[in-house]
Amino acid sequence: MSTQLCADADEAVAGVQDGSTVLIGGFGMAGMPVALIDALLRQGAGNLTVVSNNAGNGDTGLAALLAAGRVRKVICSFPRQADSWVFDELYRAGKVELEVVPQGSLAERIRAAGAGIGAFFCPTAVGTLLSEGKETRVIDGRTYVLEYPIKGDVALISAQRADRMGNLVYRKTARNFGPVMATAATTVIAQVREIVETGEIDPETVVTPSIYVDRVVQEGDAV
Amino acid sequence: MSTQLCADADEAVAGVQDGSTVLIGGFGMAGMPVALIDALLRQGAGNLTVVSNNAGNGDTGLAALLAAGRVRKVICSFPRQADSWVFDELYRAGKVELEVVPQGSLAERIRAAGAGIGAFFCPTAVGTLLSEGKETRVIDGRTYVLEYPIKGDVALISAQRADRMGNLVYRKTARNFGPVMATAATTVIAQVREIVETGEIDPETVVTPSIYVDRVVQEGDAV
Amino acid sequence: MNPATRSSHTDAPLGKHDIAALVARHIPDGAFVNLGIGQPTLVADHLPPGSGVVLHTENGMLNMGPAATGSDIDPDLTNAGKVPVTELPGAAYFHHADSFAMMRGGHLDICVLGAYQVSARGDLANWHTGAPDAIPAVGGAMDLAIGAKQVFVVMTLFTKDGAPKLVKECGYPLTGLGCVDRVYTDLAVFDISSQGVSVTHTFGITFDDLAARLDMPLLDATKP
Amino acid sequence: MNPATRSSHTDAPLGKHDIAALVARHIPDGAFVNLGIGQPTLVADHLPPGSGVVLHTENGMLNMGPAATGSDIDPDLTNAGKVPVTELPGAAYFHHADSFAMMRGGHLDICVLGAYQVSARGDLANWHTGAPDAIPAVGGAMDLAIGAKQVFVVMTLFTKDGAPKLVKECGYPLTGLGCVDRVYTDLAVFDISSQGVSVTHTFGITFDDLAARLDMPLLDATKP
Repeated sequence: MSTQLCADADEAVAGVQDGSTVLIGGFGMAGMPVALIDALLRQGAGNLTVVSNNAGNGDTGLAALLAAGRVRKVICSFPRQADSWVFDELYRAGKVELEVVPQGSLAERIRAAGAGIGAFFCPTAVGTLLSEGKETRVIDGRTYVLEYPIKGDVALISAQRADRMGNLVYRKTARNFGPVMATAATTVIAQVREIVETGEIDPETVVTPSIYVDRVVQEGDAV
Repeated sequence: MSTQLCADADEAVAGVQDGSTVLIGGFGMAGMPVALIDALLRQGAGNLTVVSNNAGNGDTGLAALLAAGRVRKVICSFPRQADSWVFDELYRAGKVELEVVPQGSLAERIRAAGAGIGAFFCPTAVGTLLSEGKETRVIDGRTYVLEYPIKGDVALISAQRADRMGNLVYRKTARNFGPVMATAATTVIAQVREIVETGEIDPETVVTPSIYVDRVVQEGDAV
Repeated sequence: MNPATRSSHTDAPLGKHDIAALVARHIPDGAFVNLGIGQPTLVADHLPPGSGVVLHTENGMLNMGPAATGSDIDPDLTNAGKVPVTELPGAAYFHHADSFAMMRGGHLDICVLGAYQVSARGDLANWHTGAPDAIPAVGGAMDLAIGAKQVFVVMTLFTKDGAPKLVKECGYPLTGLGCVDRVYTDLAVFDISSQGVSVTHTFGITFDDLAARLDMPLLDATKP
Repeated sequence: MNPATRSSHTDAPLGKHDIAALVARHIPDGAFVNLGIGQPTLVADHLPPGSGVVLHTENGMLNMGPAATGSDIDPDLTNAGKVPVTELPGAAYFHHADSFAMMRGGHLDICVLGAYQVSARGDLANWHTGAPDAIPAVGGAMDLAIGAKQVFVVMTLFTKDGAPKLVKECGYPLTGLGCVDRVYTDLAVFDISSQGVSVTHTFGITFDDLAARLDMPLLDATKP
């Protein structure tokens, strides 16, 4: 259904339910939908499962959401960073669950959710702690681990530009998880630096077609 | 390794071995690498398995390859068309094998080969003739069929433009199977309408990065 | 669908353009829709301007426009039936794996397909006549059948020989299991759900006459 | 690698820049390469101009340029270590699923990684110290380990405490099984294949002294 253009980030994140699984784009700060995360903090939904590459940096954005006790579980590839003190403390205190997923398997599991794939045999993590308890199979002489889709109730992503229909283009490596997360959540919310008229984005260059995007909000130079 | 710019289509298809699996792009005539198929006919490789959406139209291109007896097996989604008389006759005479694959499963199986996925559970074709004998599994209440990758020895594709490094962009719905086939073959050969200097394609708009492309040949307005 | 639409009926069977027009009226504004090859294509001609309905073609495009004519014909721009088409503002192109991921992942609101047969459980048969000498060719039919949120079928209710095409069990090879939500025919419209088969519209036939000609229990939903 | 390169040795251990330079010399012209975070990044500084080596960064880019400085710093353009980088002509951007499909699908020629330990069978341990209070964080390490056609490891051969890091069996949690093809260290270079572990270069140590300090059979490939 048609993409909704929102007046501000608060309108964009309205209605997120307690207990939701929230996919959050970005790799470090590149592509991080900071304005939407801040709005989600104000919105108040709690008991969230957050799926993102990292587990928050510094004291803002995802780190602030964690600090406010809104996050029950984090699914990510790389929680521990120089500036991930908020997550580190909560994790050591047993106040947040953690599922570590190899970065490529994380991206592919999100893609699988968006692409209607029930599960897939993946060669990553075979023979490691991160495949313990998972089904394995030898196919054509190579061992694979069965991985399942990760689907979101909500995705918060950041893009460079939207047209009024909701087609998105990204900028440089800020693209990262945005396009796959946009395919894998019931409600996809994008903050963009610019909204242009429909027809102003070359159809050959659209990265996320409007079908995937539910709400768009312009948020200055948000990154 | 670096992409080779070829002087003509004959140079581009040199070395294709008897018994190869050849992925051929195109959907009908849009995106069909006609010059490369014609060159493959001259090149002479036989006993081929051809993977393509269709099984040839009229008397040229793939149909000519079939008529010359070079094709042992066709894997495709839609062999029967108004102008597929060459294939029809060979098939009815038992002179060519056929594996019919739903179009989306065909695309996803080719993608899986390119993406290092060992197999995937797909909801398409469950309970139909096309899943007979295939492993099924119920995941989260839905039934899926296990599908395996389709990998090529060679891919013949058509694109709009290459830079000298081998980055490719396509045009409109002629894009179709080209980008996935480019990921899934040992040797990827692209015919393009235009070759430009490296740096002249906007990095945001590259559809097939040069890493996937082994040989490029400019072939006029080949489609 | 509003109650007035649900209870509509006419005194005469619908022609294929009338069926297409009815389907078009039942597609919500702003829906993302795939129209199968053949009769379903006609639905596009009846979508009102400004409906915001976005057409998907599985060969890699969203916001497909009408068929191309004259100098607009571009061999690089066709629909799934390989007919030259046009592009509307806001269009997007993508490759085949992305296009079918979009479909398989349940992102299309509605897909409209033709059929040889539909069963009372919503099984669809539309790809193979089962004739022993037929060359099987499925294209995107199986992906479309299981991918869209709702699958609408358009077909005549009976074959030229008078055999019903809405049947207890499909005799033709199946395209998909339990995937059809609604069947639009010249004589009636049927909803298929876990409750069974409901007749929502009749055209030139009474519910009782319809029930007598079909070998399955029917629920009468023609009255508001 | 030509025989002269294979048999090279020096009278002193290599520093980390020397190791990086040696790895760079062993990367064929035109190769597609991913350099892991940390010490492997140094390899980029030693790739000769005109080598045509294309660097991949798993956060979605091919043909990455050197680190950005001053006004070239762009928060939208970083490498996998989140360091601002630049773009070279012929670059391409893609999303994370495409980037790791490229890696997992075996399209990268070489990946250079750091390591805590490598086993005689080529098992790699580089993501987790196994410390009970460590917060596990894998990033793209496991994908890189199993994805590239060849995996080169760069590390010191011994820990500060003198324990070998090339070992019979890894004690640290594994990143990947049997995935390492070559190990570049300050004291020697090792090839790992189904034939076993071969020493191809020594630096400031004799083959025999090396063999005495490592708990595994070693093949001497230092002589041409």
